[in-house]
Amino acid sequence: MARLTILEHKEIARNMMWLAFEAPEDLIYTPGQFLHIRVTDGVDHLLRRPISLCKVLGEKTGIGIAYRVGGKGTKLLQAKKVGDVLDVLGPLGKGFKLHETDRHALLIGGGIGVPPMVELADQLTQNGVKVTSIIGFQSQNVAILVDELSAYGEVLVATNDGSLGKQGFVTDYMTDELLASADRFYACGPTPMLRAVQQKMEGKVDGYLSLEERMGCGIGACMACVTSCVMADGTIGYKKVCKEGPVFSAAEVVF
Amino acid sequence: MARLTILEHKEIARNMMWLAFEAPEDLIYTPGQFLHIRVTDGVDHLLRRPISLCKVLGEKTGIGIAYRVGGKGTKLLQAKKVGDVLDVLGPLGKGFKLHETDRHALLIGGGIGVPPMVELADQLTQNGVKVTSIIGFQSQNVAILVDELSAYGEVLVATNDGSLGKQGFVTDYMTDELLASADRFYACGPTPMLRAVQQKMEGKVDGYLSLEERMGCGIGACMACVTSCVMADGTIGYKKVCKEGPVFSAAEVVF
Amino acid sequence: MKANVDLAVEIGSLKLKNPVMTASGCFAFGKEFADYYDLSTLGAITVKATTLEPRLGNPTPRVAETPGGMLNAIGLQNPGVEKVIAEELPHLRKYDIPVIVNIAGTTVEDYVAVTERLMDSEDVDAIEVNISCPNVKCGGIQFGTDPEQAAHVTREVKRVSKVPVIVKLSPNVTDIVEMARAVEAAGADAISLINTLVGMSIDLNKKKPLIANGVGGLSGPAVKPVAVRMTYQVAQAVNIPLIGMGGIMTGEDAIEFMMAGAAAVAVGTANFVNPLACPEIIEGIREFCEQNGVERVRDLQGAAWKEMAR
Amino acid sequence: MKANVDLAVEIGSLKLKNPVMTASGCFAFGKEFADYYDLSTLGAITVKATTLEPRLGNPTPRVAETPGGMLNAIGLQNPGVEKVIAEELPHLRKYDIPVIVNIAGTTVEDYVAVTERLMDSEDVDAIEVNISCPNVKCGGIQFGTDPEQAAHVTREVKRVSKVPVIVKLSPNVTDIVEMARAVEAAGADAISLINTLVGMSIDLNKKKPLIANGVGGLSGPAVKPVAVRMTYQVAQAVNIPLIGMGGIMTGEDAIEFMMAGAAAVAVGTANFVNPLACPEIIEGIREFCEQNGVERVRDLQGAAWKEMAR
Ligand SMILES: Cc1cc2nc3c(=O)[nH]c(=O)nc-3n(C[C@H](O)[C@H](O)[C@H](O)COP(=O)(O)OP(=O)(O)OC[C@H]3O[C@@H](n4cnc5c(N)ncnc54)[C@H](O)[C@@H]3O)c2cc1C
Ligand SMILES: Cc1cc2nc3c(=O)[nH]c(=O)nc-3n(C[C@H](O)[C@H](O)[C@H](O)COP(=O)(O)OP(=O)(O)OC[C@H]3O[C@@H](n4cnc5c(N)ncnc54)[C@H](O)[C@@H]3O)c2cc1C
Ligand SMILES: Cc1cc2nc3c(=O)[nH]c(=O)nc-3n(C[C@H](O)[C@H](O)[C@H](O)COP(=O)(O)O)c2cc1C
Ligand SMILES: Cc1cc2nc3c(=O)[nH]c(=O)nc-3n(C[C@H](O)[C@H](O)[C@H](O)COP(=O)(O)O)c2cc1C
Ligand code: FES
Ligand code: FES
Repeated sequence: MARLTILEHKEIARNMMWLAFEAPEDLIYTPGQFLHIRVTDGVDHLLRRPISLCKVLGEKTGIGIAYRVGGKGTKLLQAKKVGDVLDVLGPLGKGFKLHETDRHALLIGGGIGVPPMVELADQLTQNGVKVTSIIGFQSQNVAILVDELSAYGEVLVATNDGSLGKQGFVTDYMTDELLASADRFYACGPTPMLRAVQQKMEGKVDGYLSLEERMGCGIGACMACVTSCVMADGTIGYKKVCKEGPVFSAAEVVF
Repeated sequence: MARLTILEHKEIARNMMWLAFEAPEDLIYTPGQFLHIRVTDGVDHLLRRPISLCKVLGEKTGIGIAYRVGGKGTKLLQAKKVGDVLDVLGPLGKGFKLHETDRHALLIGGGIGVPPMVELADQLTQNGVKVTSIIGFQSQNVAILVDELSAYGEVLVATNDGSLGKQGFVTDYMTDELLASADRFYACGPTPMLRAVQQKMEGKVDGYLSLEERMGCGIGACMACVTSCVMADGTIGYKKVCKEGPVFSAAEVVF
Repeated sequence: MKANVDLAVEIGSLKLKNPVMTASGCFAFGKEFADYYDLSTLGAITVKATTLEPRLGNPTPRVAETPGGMLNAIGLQNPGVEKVIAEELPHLRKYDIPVIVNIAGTTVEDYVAVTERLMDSEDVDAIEVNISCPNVKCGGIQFGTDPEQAAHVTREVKRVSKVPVIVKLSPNVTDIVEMARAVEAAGADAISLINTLVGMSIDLNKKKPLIANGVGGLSGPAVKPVAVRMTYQVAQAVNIPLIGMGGIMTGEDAIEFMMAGAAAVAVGTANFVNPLACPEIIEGIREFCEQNGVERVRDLQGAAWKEMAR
Repeated sequence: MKANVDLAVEIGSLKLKNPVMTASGCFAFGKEFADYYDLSTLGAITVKATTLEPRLGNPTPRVAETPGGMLNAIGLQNPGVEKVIAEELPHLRKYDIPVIVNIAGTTVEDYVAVTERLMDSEDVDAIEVNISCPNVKCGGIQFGTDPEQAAHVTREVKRVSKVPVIVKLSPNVTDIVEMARAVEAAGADAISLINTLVGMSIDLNKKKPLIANGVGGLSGPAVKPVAVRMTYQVAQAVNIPLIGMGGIMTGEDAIEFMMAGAAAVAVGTANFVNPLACPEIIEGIREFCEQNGVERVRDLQGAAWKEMAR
């Protein structure tokens, strides 16, 4: 837990904000982990908000996140100014696993599932893995981080209304050819998208899904955030998204 | 109700703040009235805080208040910065009555009862009334507004520990001679002080007491803030400090 | 655009132009708020609890702030039913809204006597029976926690009332549905819920309760989840309309109660925070309906359990 | 300076080095918090409710935020008593603090069986009987609202337990004092109060309850006045020690419960907001005592009603 000063805060698309704050000391992290952020010091909004780490800045001097302003808490967050201090827990959870021998990875993001792909793309390319990003949005006016991802490799964009990139869904890009070229996929986005990706990839490409669930504590203590998984013994049980996730291997997730 | 920008905010003694904010449009007021101030937009501190109008600034362009930082709400208020916006109701209540034919008035203030005396002194002196202020504090380090009141007439200071002015209570200054010279007194401060003043003045000088009570609404609707008074028919009943006060004629208040 | 949303609701025979009424004890007799807006804007007005004889109420402090809420122990201070009829109600006639008079008492006879006296007034459109004053020293609490006593007082008031009788329930019970069923069976025309939860705050410096009375009634946003839950449960168990309340600060809060099953809502504590709370909540309801394509706000009634049942 | 304040308290035969324990279900089995601080700092640790068989719990969403509080309906997810004994409790032995195991069940036999099983473990210093799970679908609620049933389950658990038995009461009752007296008479060594208030939040977009289970348990600062009031009432009515809880976020909140009559306090929701909540609350208690010249924190117990009685 740390109180960290806001360095940058700006709108990057309709109701989508980019926020950078100083990193906690000795930042240790993996892409796909999340920050658990208090939106007020008062008690009217008690629960922290989980937001994915999007990009580590400089020599681990800052952390950037991208978030959608939707409910009451993110509205309060939006009102914070540069110089204000954020109460942040984390990075928390289990991030994406990087595989040394991979040569080509597909990064699949939908809406507010796109942010974690940026730091992931950075680390993968540093490891010599070629990345192709396939990202989807409702519409052009809420599209985010397209340029950022382009710095790491090809970016294929789908929008529901066709206002940017192809009209349709991210899965529309997943041709057999593309899948055959890929060693791994990493996906984060709304549940219907993740389910479709899981199906499409099954038996073809191994990969990871990053899940979303409402959280209490964010550290594994309250059992709020469970999701159905295939357990080690083959039975179906609950795993905690905050502690055992948010990233799960695609094969273990039961939708 | 208005949202008013803070113009000035500074510490003027230990845990005592001066705060000036823009005046609402068409400010109508009498000294002794109070402002009812929200300390946060959230719900964790629902009730407004009543703070006396201390001084109207410029051509009714601003309002100055002086307050003690004690509990949770005033701590939040203290954290507000110049440029922030305050949610203010008022001025509310019945202020001090000015009498045209008076020539000499005693203004008696104790601790956070001193602030309303400043605007009162200003208006009285403008009306040609000579004012003598008798003000008391715990100690020098919490003494406020001494210089401000000195601009209008003599100021007699008492402190409990003798660190400023006379050691003792405001009533120690109230010699028969002084009382004989006065047409009116106006008092605001802690209940023990007001009770002592009421006794001292009885049968000698007419005057007004400004009372404090915990408030709900501040506008007369909740019945939270009642105080015992002699009613018009001679019986003892409750009057509302927020609406029928905070200023009462000394003769009607029953402690 | 605005004219398109139909905000009208009905509580039995009472017709309200919108679902927002004032909660008893949080609006006095309306005069103070008339300085801030035209009371005709309201759906209805419920005035402060009235007793047979004048009551002085409790010593001060009578209110305290709590996280997300407040405690009060006013103790039913009121000038008595005679003065209420003579001095407080007539001015409300000039507004084009139903006037609901909240009544309290120590015995069933008290309730009946106040009701009888109110029947002589032209200015009373409904009676709200407060059987739920949480202040332990005032009468009424036993009626609020025992279904038989609640039914008894309801039946008796109903017997002498010529106007609709609304019974206001206490949340401080094990089984709110049982209480609601009892007053429905006894003839109540509608139910208000909730009154305040019994609470306490302690002054750490003085080492004693902050409120002179010791305990007080908790209201405000803090209690909203309890109030919504009770509304949801009771709405499915009875056939008379509900007036939901407890922590409503915004139009969305009001919608939440309607989805839980309330026909109308009442706003209490919010009036203290913001004298314009009621008109702003009405506007908020209208906006919600506009943005969500709701043509008649009454269609939202019970949406939450209707949806769950699917 | 610090060494001067004596923070030790006793709950019957349990000796606590300070009055702060963890509230069941808000601290899992401690492991997660051991990453943040040394658990030996605590007065005691109460672990998550344990049932005879493993339980999966409720579907998600299981939590929702409310003004000044939160709702939860976890549904008693736990690995069952066997695994708790084998895998969860042993690691707690290394901390120098009492371990209290919260138990739940659907029938009295369940409670007895879990207790019997726990008696085989060396790692259990006390049993906390959760008769107050507000989740309607889990068992236990009937025990929490009927004094006779509460007494029955207390007596049966007491019969087989070799360690102190603490009974945790539900606030969702008309008369908390009656419940407390019943479990005291049945042999409870101490009482915990309060569990959560039954509440609901509605998702206005989905038009249905936000929590999958429908209702959930309300906790956090919002409920503090209700919890303090119940502590104040029960403390004067029984002779066994109380563990007060409900919305404690700071040392001052803890002091408030002690002045109301609690011998010790438990911290629940605050752990979610701030993993360091418990140690910070302990520090806050110490500071309060230092600033107010309190030499033994246990001297504050019941100060609020002792003061009122003068
Ligand atoms: C691991 C993880 C990573 C996430 N990363 C991002 C990100 O990078 N960018 C981004 O914009 N969003 C992200 N989200 C979603 C984000 O947490 C929610 O949009 C946000 O909490 C909503 O808060 P609010 O104040 O707007 O809504 P409110 O309705 O005020 O929230 C009330 C409560 O519900 C919870 N909640 C509401 N919606 C969601 C949701 N969709 N998922 C989980 N909890 C929710 C809140 O956390 C809070 O506890 C992530 C969620 C998870 C679980
Ligand atoms: C008419 C009037 C004029 C006042 N003028 C001034 C002034 O000019 N300067 C100044 O410093 N103080 C003034 N006060 C006192 C001031 O209102 C309280 O000190 C302040 O409300 C305390 O708030 P808090 O957030 O510090 O305390 P908290 O303990 O957080 O307050 C909790 C609640 O209790 C109420 N409360 C607490 N203490 C008091 C008190 N002593 N009197 C009334 N309500 C209280 C608060 O208003 C709030 O509703 C005045 C009070 C009244 C009634
Ligand atoms: C100061 C105050 C006085 C109240 N007086 C009454 C009353 O006289 N009669 C009554 O039935 N309810 C009374 N109530 C309860 C409210 O009408 C309402 O039921 C409760 O406050 C919950 O709504 P809220 O959270 O919007 O305030 C009072 C509440 C407050 C805060
Ligand atoms: C997520 C969550 C889970 C809980 N699980 C249990 C439980 O298993 N057994 C129990 O007796 N109480 C349980 N409780 C209730 C708490 O122990 C405590 O009584 C209540 O939350 C009030 O305290 P608080 O406001 O500090 O959280 C739970 C509370 C929460 C918030
Ligand atoms: S959020 Fe508490 S266990 Fe995951
Ligand atoms: S504060 Fe509400 S009547 Fe005075």
